[in-house]
Amino acid sequence: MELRKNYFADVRKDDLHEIGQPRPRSDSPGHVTGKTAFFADRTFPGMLHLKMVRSPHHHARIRSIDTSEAEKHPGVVKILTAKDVPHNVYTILILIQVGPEDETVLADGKVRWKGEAVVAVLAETERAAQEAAAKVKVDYEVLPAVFDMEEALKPGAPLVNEYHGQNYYLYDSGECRKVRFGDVEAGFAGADHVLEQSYQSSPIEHAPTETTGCVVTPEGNDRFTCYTNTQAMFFTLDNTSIILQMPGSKLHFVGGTVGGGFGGKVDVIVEPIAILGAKLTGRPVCFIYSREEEMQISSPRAAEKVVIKDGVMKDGRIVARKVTGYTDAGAYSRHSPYGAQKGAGHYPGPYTIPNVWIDTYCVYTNRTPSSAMRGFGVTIGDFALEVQMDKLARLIGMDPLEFRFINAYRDGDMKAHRQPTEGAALIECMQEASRAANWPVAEKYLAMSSYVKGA
Amino acid sequence: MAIRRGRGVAAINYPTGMNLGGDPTQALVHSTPTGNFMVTLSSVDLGQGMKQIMAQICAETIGVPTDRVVVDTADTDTGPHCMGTFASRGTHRAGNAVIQAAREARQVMLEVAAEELEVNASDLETDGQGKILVKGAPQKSISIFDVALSAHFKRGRSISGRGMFLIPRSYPEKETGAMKPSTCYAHACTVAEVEVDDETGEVTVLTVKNVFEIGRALNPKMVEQQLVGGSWMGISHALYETTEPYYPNRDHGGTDFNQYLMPGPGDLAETEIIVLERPSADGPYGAKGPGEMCANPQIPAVANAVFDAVGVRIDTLPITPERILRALKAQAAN
Amino acid sequence: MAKVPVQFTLNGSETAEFVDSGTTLLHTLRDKIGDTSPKGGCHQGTCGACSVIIDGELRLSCLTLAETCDGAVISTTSGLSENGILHPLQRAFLDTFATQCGFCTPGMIMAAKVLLDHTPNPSRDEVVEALSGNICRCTGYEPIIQAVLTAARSNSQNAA
Amino acid sequence: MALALQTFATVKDANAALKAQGSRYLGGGTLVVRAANEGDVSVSGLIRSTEPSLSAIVVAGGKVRIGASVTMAAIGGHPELGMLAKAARAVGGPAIRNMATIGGNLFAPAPYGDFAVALLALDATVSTEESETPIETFLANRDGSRAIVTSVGFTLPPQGGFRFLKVSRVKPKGISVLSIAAVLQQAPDGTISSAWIALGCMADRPMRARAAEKALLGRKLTEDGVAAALAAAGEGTAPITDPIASAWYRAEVLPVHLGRLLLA
Repeated sequence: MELRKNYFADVRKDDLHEIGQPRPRSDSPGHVTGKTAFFADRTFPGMLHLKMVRSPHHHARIRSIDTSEAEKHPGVVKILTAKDVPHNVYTILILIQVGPEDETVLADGKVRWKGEAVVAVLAETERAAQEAAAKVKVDYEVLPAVFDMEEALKPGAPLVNEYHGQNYYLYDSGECRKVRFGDVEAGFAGADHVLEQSYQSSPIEHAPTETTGCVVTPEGNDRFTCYTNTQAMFFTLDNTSIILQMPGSKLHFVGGTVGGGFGGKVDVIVEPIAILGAKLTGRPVCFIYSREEEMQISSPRAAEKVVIKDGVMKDGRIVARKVTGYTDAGAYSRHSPYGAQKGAGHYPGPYTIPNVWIDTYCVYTNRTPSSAMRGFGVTIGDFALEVQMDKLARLIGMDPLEFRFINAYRDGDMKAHRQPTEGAALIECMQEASRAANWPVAEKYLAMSSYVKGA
Repeated sequence: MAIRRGRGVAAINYPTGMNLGGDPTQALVHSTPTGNFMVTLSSVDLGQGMKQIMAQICAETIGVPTDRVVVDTADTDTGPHCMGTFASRGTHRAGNAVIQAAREARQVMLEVAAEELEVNASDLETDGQGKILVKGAPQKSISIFDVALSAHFKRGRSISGRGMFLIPRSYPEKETGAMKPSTCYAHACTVAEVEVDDETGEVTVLTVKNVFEIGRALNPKMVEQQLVGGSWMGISHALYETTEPYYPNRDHGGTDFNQYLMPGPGDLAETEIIVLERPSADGPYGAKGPGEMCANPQIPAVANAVFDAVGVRIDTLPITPERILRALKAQAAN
Repeated sequence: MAKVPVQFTLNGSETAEFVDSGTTLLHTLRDKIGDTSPKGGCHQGTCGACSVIIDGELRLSCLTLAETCDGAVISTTSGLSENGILHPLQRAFLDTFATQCGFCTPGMIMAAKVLLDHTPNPSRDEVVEALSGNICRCTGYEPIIQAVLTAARSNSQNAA
Repeated sequence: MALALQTFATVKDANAALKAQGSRYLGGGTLVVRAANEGDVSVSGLIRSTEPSLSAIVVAGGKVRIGASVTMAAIGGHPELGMLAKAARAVGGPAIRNMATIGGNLFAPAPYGDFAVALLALDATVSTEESETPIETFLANRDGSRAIVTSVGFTLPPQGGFRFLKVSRVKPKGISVLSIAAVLQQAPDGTISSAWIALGCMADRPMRARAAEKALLGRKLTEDGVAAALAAAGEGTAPITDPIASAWYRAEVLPVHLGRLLLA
């Protein structure tokens, strides 16, 4: 790695003692000796293992659940169903007033995706829990399912989630988050070329080497200590408090050493049910996702569809950009309404465009609920935007890097969401890339600066 | 058979912190009797190095070496609230909270030192090595060790501070979408060079040259860790990763590390990382959050390079050999 | 449930345990003996985080039954440093900043150790091959490859 | 039922114990222990045998016999089996190769079982206590096979006569897009006098590419010479679709990779 101190030297103080120094990491000695304590490195006598019975169907009504055989299985201590969960319907962002509550901790009457948690089995050993889980009988009436976002948005599509009432998240702005800036249709009308293209992704897994999980132990004083690899301690504690209708003062979360997160451990999935198990049995409980659960049950990065329509002039100026983004939330909200909204704030990318129209939708389908992942709301959008930029440059016969210089945002430029640009540095990154990659651009672009227009 | 070469570029920006703000983090700092400093948080270290960076930020602010600072984090019985580690917010939000707490603690430390040295606190400075000196008269000094002892056992003072950082929440205007998503943005430009086998659709990423602007590299080696790993993940997203390879069909999802594809140690692109620093107005020592941003620009850069190599556009991620081969066959048919 | 006696040498110490028949070595090491340096990342044999060295060979403790290790000599990362002095591999992982979350690190070090035990001056390709059964999600592998090459160099310098 | 392991000194006793319901033979553990870890509750008893012959490699008079418990690492490192090293090293990473056995590989479902592809091209025979079966027949019936495999035997092909290719998305260790093994004999004029070609991932288990074999006979290993074989390579295949690749992709690239293997 190379630090290029010549850029922005005028606005930076480099005479610090500790900041800017490559100090050794304080956690590394623990890592290389195997001494670092991850949550699963704690074990307690009498600890129970929790295994989940999951839906084999994408969408189904639950006619009945029979746990009688499983309860008799040797080693089984407790079996939990929806009725055991004090506040079974929840949504994690309710803490910041993003509702409605739309997801069940354990399925109640219905499953909405293949893999949804239905019954929790607590047993003396992992093996006993697996065997008992296989004995739980759930009678399902299979319902039509919808997997494609466009299909889901059509009238008459199967309704994925009754708590929403339609297959999209309803923002205060309506069916989508909107940004309106300038007159996009006038921009297209005046453009030399108009190009509309569609981009698509599929779900992506965080794939941390350590799977999601927690170990809970009752402290004997009506408090519960939960060793967890959550990415957000109080977020998890507070949601657990709501789900279990238990004062937060009864909960003690210990974590902060996590075997990779990447956004995959921001959901609140394992802790509430494990703590409930510990409460109802009085015994320590561990609930650790198997690798298969981590891959297919834990929330992935949402699949997205992005449609971009641009008006561009022969001289390289983009004069209008319309973006329609669709985020595939799967069956429940989790962080997807937030992610879709983040997209609305991110488009049209780091470019100054006078006419912009953005609609971002959060769509429900019968698949694994998606949620946070490194850059979500932006990552797939950037793929779409930057491939589109390449296409536009080639359309007008311009070098793709020079084309970006022409449109790059600079300090003071008004963004589509009506914030003036501050602290821009796109131009300097491109100048340095031009040099590093030996990708020559005209001298005038190398003379540009993010500081002031025209400089 | 032909191996065809191409290159592509992408430029991006990325907001630091939770979208639209409203995501607080708090920190507490106190000294021990012998002048070590404890930072208490509930922020989570996912492996990115939160604990180490908070120690360096605290040390810089107090004016002591980093090894005099211990970070105690992620215990809800002791640590004050943090919204969590996500949205490239950890360093920015928690760092600001630590600075505020450390400044308050430093002020008490200087006041105690001032009493001991019989000068005004405003006339004192730290040398960064564990001493407090009188400005302009460095022979007149006291160690932080002695100051802490004095505070605890003689003066009855608590060398401690509270820190809180909150960017007020922005509510988007319904019709226009006027809003403030973030207070600062990191930037990047990546050039990727690929080879495409036009008979199999297989892509080899030869080189990626990444330029990242991240505000301030608080610990350059740790920045490098994150940027190198992120660049790998970006390439991985571009060419390999999906839990549903036949999306929107739900079948054939991978359930292990053999089926869930990511580049192996034999697939690595020659990776160059260049870092620029334009300090952000509200970042801790100017830092922005590069953790997510660093995995983004490789995706379109690789996509554009594939087009440059073989003349087909793959607008669906991941850009698998199958998608390329289908596109090449369609191209040949036309 | 039948308990089975198992005896092996773990990091130089004679170790004896009664385990449930069918218990994996990983569970035995972690939950019975308390050596949590091998990590359970998949229990499938696909991540390498549980790697240990059995009789000089790299093995996956998640797929190895404890009772098949009777009489074996087993090494784990927790036993690598001697008298508080880090092994050259551990030192190199620190110096080259090759750890991030640290979950894969003990397994990586085991895989690297077997390589260096047999091939003190490996080529880059040999390092890549040696690490190929171990997943890392944070680093992009390059720092880990560099750490192993650095350790090999420091070994050969010490030997010279 | 908890999982229990029973160890027997002889294959005979192990075979008898295997008759119990829910019991499975434990080789290297990479298939069976994984299944148990993943919650396959149909496995309740594990049986293994420590009979020394299971771990023996015997090479004599151009004939090879490899005990079923021999690991991929042992084959890969054996001085007289150098030509097979590439196929043995195609299986898993180093730790897996120290565990995975040749016997287990015969049962590994596609996309696993790369070494079995090599054995099929070598026209191996698979032995149990009771019988000796041509590998092709063995593979066809493997789902119902209960008797412990004791060894695999084959004739060493002439120097340079064995070719192997595994195509993976992930390097150096990834599971197969497809694998190809070929044992070719050439007449003095360079024409192919005998061809055995086996394919992995082109069905749910290793299969012969008979049409391609036939099309190679009497032809030379030139671009023109192999063209007919490549055109026929897909005949009779039913490639798997999995997270790695679709059946369509596997079918499309099979002739490409077969061509590269033959012309290499």
